[in-house]
Amino acid sequence: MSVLVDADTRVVVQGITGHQGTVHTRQMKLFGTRVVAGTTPGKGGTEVEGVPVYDSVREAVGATGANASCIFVPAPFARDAYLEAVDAGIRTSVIVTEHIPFHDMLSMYHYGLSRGSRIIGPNCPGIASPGKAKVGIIPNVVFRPGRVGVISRSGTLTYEIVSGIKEHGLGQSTCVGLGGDPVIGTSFVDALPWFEKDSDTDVIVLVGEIGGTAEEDAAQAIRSQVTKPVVAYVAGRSAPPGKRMGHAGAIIARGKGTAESKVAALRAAGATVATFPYEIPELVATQLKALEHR
Amino acid sequence: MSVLVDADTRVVVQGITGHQGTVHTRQMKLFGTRVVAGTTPGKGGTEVEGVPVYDSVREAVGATGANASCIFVPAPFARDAYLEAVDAGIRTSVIVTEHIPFHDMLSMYHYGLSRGSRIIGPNCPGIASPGKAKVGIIPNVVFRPGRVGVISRSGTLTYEIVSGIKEHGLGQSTCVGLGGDPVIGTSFVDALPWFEKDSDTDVIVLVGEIGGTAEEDAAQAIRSQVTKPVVAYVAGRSAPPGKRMGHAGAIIARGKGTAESKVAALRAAGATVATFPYEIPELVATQLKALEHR
Amino acid sequence: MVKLAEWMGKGIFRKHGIPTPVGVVVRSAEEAEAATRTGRVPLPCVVKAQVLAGGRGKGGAVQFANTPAEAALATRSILALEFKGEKVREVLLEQKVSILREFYLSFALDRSLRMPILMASAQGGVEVESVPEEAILRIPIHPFVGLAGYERRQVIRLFGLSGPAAKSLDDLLDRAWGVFQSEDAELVEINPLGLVGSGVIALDAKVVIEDDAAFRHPEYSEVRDDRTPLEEIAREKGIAFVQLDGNIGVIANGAGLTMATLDVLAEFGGRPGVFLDLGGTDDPGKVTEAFLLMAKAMPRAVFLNIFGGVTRCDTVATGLVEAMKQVPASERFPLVARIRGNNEAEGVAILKSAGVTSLSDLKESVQATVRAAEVPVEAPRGTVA
Amino acid sequence: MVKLAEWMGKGIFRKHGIPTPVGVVVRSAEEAEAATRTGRVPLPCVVKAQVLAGGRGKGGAVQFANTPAEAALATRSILALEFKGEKVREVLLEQKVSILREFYLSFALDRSLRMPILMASAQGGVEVESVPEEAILRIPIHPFVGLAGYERRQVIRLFGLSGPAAKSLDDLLDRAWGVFQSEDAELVEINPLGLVGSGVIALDAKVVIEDDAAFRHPEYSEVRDDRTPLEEIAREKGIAFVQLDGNIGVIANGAGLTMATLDVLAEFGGRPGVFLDLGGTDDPGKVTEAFLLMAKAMPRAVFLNIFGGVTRCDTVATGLVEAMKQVPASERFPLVARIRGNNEAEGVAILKSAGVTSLSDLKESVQATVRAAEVPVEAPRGTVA
Repeated sequence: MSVLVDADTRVVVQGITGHQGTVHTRQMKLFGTRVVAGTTPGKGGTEVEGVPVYDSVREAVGATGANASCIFVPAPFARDAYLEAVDAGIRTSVIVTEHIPFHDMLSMYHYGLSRGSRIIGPNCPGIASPGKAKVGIIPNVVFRPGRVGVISRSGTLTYEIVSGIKEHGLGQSTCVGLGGDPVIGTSFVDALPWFEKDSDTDVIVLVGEIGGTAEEDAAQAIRSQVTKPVVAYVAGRSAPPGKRMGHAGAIIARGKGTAESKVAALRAAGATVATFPYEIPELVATQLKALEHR
Repeated sequence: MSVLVDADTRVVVQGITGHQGTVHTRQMKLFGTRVVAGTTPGKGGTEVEGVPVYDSVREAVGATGANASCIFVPAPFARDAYLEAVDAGIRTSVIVTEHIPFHDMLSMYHYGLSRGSRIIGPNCPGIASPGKAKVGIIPNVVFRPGRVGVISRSGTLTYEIVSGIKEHGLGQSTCVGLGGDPVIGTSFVDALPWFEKDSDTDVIVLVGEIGGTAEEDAAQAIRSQVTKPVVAYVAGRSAPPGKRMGHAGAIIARGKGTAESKVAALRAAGATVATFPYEIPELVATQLKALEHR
Repeated sequence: MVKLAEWMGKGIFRKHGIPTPVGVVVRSAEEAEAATRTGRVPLPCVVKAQVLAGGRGKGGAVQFANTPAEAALATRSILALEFKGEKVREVLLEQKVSILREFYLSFALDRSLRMPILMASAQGGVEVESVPEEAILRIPIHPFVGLAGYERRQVIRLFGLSGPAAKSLDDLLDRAWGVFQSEDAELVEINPLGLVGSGVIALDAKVVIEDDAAFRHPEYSEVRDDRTPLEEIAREKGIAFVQLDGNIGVIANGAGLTMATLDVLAEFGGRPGVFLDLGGTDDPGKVTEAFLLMAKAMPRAVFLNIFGGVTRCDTVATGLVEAMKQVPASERFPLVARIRGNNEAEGVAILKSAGVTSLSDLKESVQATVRAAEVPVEAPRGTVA
Repeated sequence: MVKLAEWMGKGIFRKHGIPTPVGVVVRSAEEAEAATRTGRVPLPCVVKAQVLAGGRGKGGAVQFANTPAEAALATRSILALEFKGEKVREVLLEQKVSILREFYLSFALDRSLRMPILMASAQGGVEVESVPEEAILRIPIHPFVGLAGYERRQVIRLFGLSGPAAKSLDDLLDRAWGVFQSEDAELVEINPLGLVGSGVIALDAKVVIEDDAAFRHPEYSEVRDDRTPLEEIAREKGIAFVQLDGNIGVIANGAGLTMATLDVLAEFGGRPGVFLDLGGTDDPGKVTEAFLLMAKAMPRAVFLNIFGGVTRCDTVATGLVEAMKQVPASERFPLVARIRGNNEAEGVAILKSAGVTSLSDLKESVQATVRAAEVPVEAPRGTVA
């Protein structure tokens, strides 16, 4: 098994004819993902990277049985694209698009929730299970099949860390990038139980950052629902209060969202917290070794 | 077992200090219902018919463990009352109030749906299981425990029919009045499977009326999901098109909603359809006898 | 149902930014002449009776005018019409626009789905009932997220529009959905929606506001509807009262029971003339008012069929006895009564003391009523006064 | 974050029907004199600096005036202030109102619940952070049904209001929720909310519009924010750029990687001065612009840390080489580079041809950067120009 995506995942790329849509369709296919369809209104009947393009998600689902979508459409139209996916029966949507207003995300999230559909993102690198499928934009080169699950609020920092795991001779079960926006469809709290249940995952790496209370909430979840070892890292220890550090959600506001608070909560919940990102692979290896000797 | 309510149902009456609220609290208690609380903002701390009154549903639920509500508040405030019930964890609400705008009902219905809460009504007589509990306003005198389930869009016509069943020496398992508004929380399609599953029900009586396609939808459900015998009646055969016959939903509009169409659909689905309401008890008795000889 | 006249519907459309032809509503030929002469309505223009019934095109209720004199003439002739039983009181003058194509659009309620539904057809300008089902696009709209862009694109595709016309339709759809929601409408219909140059425009407007939401829309409280005068009075008193073609009145409590009673009457050869649902009440005064209203409808016989629930039998009996004193001799009618349920004994006793016997069998009661209506010479037992 | 000044926030409040004191914004003592003399602002009045930072009461940024002359004087003194590093450019004159009680109200986002949240406290006029948690009422608001009446009653009860004051608060809560939604706000704060006579009134207004929703609100495009001039230029170019207290600049791609790089720098004794996140780009021109911007911030050393994903290594290298040609001599800085990931080989080769060596170890790279910042005499290997 794996988390959320597997070899049976059939992906429709929403906004496939745009530059990003096309580039990443190619990369997803190279990864081995079954990209079965793309959509762009008015471009139905064409092809991109050998993938048939439809005018609507409903047509794409009808013709190809797509069950997951990867959304690249511009921010002002992202809400609409997701509603279309939900109404067409798509159960998992990775939203790569950045700068979606959070008021839009609120209605997207709650609509999806009421209809049994799940968002990863927005403004996220997506999800990948090496050897099975990738939905999103994480570079293919960083992966190698293995038993480390990675959950991260970051993009490139995740690549750095996942790549480090590979270079250390280890590999990943599933890696999911949640995105750094204030409102995200899938949080640590949502994702941790998936990895806890996943028989392919032995150790969980959690990459957080300043802003909000997602890591504090994650610490609660680790305490109550996770038995597997967790290695964590929190970016932004040197960030000053009141400044948005690149991500819309990465801000220490009114004393909330500091790295200290997050690190303390994670430590108290039993996670091993790395000071430097490059320490993570070694910490993971130690945990794996400890599991072997159990 | 019974449908939706039973001896463990704990009722909070929303709007208990109003005239209807008070009268029917007394009647529900006389029926044997566990009316554990009432609410009226600003009247917390008082008592009505021996039932403690709270300012809010949350307080009432906290203090008494109420799990169902009966709503008597005026139409302009009914939406708010229902949202309060849902947010306080109430899972079943009988809304007696009439004249609730259907736009309000749309948001009430879908909010309830997304939160796992069920509305009976609005503008309905409610639900009762003789010997167990009654939530609503159906006169106590018409009931007698038995094995006939009744689902109706009507109020007094239901009383007439349920009373007829009793006078014929039979009794009811559960009787539910759905209300005659254009948007109702529970339709025939929702309720039929409950009665199909209910081990206390042998025969189902379905009382419909003109307007909409609820009976045609019910016929579909009977065909695919109901094995128990159904005796049906449809009011409004003599009603002309374009006139609202008392109920906001009872109107033949644009050729849709005629009694003929409903009767034909129900007959085609295998239901026995009565021409006169007073024929129903005898038709039910015949069905019960047939079951005995099976 | 608050059915708004075309000109009022178009006023709402304009308020919400939906394009409509330039137009003015008038109530006399003189006003029509002035409106066209001064250019408030550019010529040539369309002259349309403001009635609620459909099919105006075929009944002479829509005419054309090229000059102020023609506009006056057309207005005069239309104001003289009685269209499908409705007196024409207002006429809408509108600039004639050059229409490339006509479409159909409406927003209504899908009761089964519990969602608003958008219906669209590329065949506009005809009654939607005459359009084949497969030519109608139906899009349910989830109330929590509204009409989505991808749904609007489906309509644009159906109509085969692109470029500025597509953009214009996209915008209009969004605004018409806004009308449906914010005006608490039960119907917003644009038929025909016209393609004019590179944009779409509402050539007709049918807006029906939901009665139950009237408390949020005091601006429509003065709207004349297609109720009879007695129905109007009943509405003000909160009594459900519907006039039908026959001569027998039924007073019952609850819409279902009232309908069922009428059905049984019809089945036994009676002709239902008045549907009067007392609803739930514990005020004998309201019952009295209901009887006085029934008397005004001049029924040949009345059947009172009560099952006491919220409305108790004694309340009804008390109200009836009071009505018996107040009904003028010229409006008296034979009455058959059947009252059962809560406080049945008290009610029956009150009726008895006033000389009215309550029957218990529905079939017998109905048969007695039908006979009473057929034999108007002398009132049978159980007669009002 | 588009943080609106008090007077703009109050303008929005008035548009939505939320009561505020009578007031006028002025930019000179003369305007202040005229506004009070003509009665546009009734006397006595409050004179308030329009700055974004809080705590104005203690810093002389809020004064009172009983005459036009006093209003002019107060305005002049406030305009001369620099409040918490921010030059005062505008002053709000407002009629002084007689306040019976002060409350706290705000609408913000609860990220964990993914719902807006209403916070209320009966202790207003102080920083909400100083109010004990248990004295703050928090009500999550489901976006599909909005702020319900029963939720508004909870606030009314907390504040202990009844009668017309309760009604006034009920109405204000509904309208403030409307502001939060329709203006795409991330914060709507009224602190204090004043009880004045038998109604409530917004005595201050803090409205922050979400950046990402700016495309829906062109009306705020001119709003000055508390960004530095360089941050403002970066924002226009779509580059995430934050000025910090130190002297080392970091250019990376991705917020997390940029933050992590700064953290490592700080851990090894460096002082982060600029956070520059290239984001996802495949335009070398944007990379060049980012470097030119970085040069303007005059860092003592810059560390370029790229993990090529959407942003490919060769794109960054090409943009950097172009920047090396354009940076003026006076703005040159020592550079340490580390580029990995997509098209790593190509990127490394391009850098090499321009005389820049890409290091691979993060720790070593950081240590090299810190050393470069400490030794500004001669630029080390891997220097821009």
